Amino acid sequence: MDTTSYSLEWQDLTLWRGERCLQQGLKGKLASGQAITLKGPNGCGKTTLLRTLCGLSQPETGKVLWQGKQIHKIRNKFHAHLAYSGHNNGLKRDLSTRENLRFAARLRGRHTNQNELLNGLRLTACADLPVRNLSAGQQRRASLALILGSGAEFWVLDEPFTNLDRSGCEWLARRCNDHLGMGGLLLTAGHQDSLLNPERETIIELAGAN
Amino acid sequence: MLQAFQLVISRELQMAFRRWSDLALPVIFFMIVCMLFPLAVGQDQAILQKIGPGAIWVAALLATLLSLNTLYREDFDDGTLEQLALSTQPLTILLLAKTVAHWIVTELPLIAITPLLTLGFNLPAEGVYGLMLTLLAGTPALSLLGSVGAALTAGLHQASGLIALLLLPLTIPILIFGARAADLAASGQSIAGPLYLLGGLSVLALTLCPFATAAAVRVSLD
Amino acid sequence: MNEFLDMGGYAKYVWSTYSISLIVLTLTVVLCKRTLTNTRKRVLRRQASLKESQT
Amino acid sequence: MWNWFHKLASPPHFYRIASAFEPWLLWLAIACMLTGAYGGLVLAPADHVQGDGFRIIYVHVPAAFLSMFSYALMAVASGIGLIWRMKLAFSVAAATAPVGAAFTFLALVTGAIWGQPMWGSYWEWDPRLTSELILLFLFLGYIFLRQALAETRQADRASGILALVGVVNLPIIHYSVEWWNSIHQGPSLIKLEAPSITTDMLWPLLAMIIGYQLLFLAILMTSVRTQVLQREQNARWITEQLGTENIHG
Repeated sequence: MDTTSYSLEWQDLTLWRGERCLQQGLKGKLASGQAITLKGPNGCGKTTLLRTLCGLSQPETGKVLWQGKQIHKIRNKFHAHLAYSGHNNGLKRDLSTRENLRFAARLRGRHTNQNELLNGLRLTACADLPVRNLSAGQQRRASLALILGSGAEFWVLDEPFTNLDRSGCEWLARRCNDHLGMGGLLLTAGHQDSLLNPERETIIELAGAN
Repeated sequence: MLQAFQLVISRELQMAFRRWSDLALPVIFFMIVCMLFPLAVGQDQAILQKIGPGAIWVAALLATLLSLNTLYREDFDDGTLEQLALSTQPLTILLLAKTVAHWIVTELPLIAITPLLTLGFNLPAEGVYGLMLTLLAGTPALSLLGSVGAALTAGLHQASGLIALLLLPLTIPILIFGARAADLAASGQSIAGPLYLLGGLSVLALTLCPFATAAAVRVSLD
Repeated sequence: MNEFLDMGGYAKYVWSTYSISLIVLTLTVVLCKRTLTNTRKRVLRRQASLKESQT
Repeated sequence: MWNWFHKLASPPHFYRIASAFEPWLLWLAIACMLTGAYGGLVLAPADHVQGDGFRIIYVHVPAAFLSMFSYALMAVASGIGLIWRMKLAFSVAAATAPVGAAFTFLALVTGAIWGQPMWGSYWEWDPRLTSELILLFLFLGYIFLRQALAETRQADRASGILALVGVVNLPIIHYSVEWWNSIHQGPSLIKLEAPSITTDMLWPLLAMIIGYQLLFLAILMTSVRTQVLQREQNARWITEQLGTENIHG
């Protein structure tokens, strides 16, 4: 993780689902070392906003800028710094965790030391089992291993603390704080009260769509 | 870029061989469809010889359609399609790799098994190589067009009928030239004309379809 | 007049094509107009109910 | 010129223009078709080869032309929608599909019926009729894909891609069907060539084509307004627009 400072900015985003307008005129900025947690009732567009800021979905109006440039113009450069973990965990169910991690790392051209990562997530025991046989908590931790192994500066986690036990949550909160400490950016959506340290984190409350 | 291309292909092949039942399904379907024709039309050798090449091509087309349902649906459900869309490599190349892997996994076994089926239609032995050649030249276009159809319906859960409706009108030129070339092969004449047209269609599909597939996947992920 | 109707022996074909065309075209026009009025009614009803829920 | 195009592209503006033009287009279309039909059925002399049977051309050719035109329009509108992300372009594409399918069906039926006096059977796999049949399936594929995707934005963009892939394939399909027909050509049948057209046979045909085109535009205006209404339900301009229409609606 180099030390240049990164920034993500979005201006007057309008988010739609079907005929319903979820959010209007959203504006915000995320700089290095900062975290933003989105809170709000179900169906208010948290996930849609996360996916829009990653470039997965197109906003109805408005722009999303990474380092001042629109993300759909600099897609590959932007994705080099991005790691996204959505509701489904992004792992092939027939391959083992180790094979999934190796594929993801080599796709990004990185050679992470997997054992240290797997030990941290207490997954070494079941690392060679197909993901299909892992429990929901283990699958969640395996998908978090994807994020940690990616070495990306900008983490986007959609409800990271679901299916995690107490020790898992603390472990993840510690790693997130280290990430922020090293100048990384973090964007999460979730319901539990956040375990991140307060002074780096801003909480955005999204109003429920009418 | 090339490394990512090989990476995706090797992962797809690794996955396919791990679940060989999905591998065998299109081939078995292909054999069954080819077996139906003699049962429906009767053993009259003259008729069977006449409809043989065409029947084999129709069966190959239907077997491809069958295997397209799960091409992107699984990746859409388990989130790997999102990871591919958010990777540093261009999505077009990665999806082309997936389509090539689909072609290897589904079409090559079909081509490998055609000699067995030509016995069923009592086609002359020397016609078999020509028939396999036409399948070799035509099936890439089927897979590429099929991947566009599969990407368009990745988000839908019971879309097998829809994919067939979307694709069949588009694959008609391939079927016409393929069946015609196979017919010439079976009757021992030179198959150069339609074979070149078939190859041309495959090259055209190779240049245009990956971009349509990437755009369709981005729409399905929206 | 009936010589005109006979259409030189092709009466059956000529008049069938013309009548089918007339039917299909008028049907399309009528259906499109009706869907427009239905949609307009539906949107108006939705807007009215929306206004009540806000006031 | 550019701001005129941009102005037209704003849904409220287009909605008002559409509702204003639609009655004129409709009546003009009906007038053209009536004169065309009168000219074709009464004034034009019988063809020396096909006798009066050739009068079906006045109904078949305009429908066939419109079926091609509507698919091309749908593809162009989808292309504009995908490239410049213009919602109105998607509304036009969505509105064109069912109307295009209706015209294709019409071309198919009139062509088949014309086949009977010409070749002795309703379906002779004539390359043009086969292309019309495939075009009908392309339209149905577009319409069913649009129905299957619940979200309008996704449906617009996905069916737009299908329309573009389809329009690239259309000439290839037509060529391959022509080529296929020339291979399996039975004894040389009298082709469905347009009979030697004399001017007093020709002007009714032109009148009918213009009439069909105007009718297509009139129907299009109505169905685009429906699409715009569906898409802009929450926009404020809808309320006053419908309000004013209600008064003298």
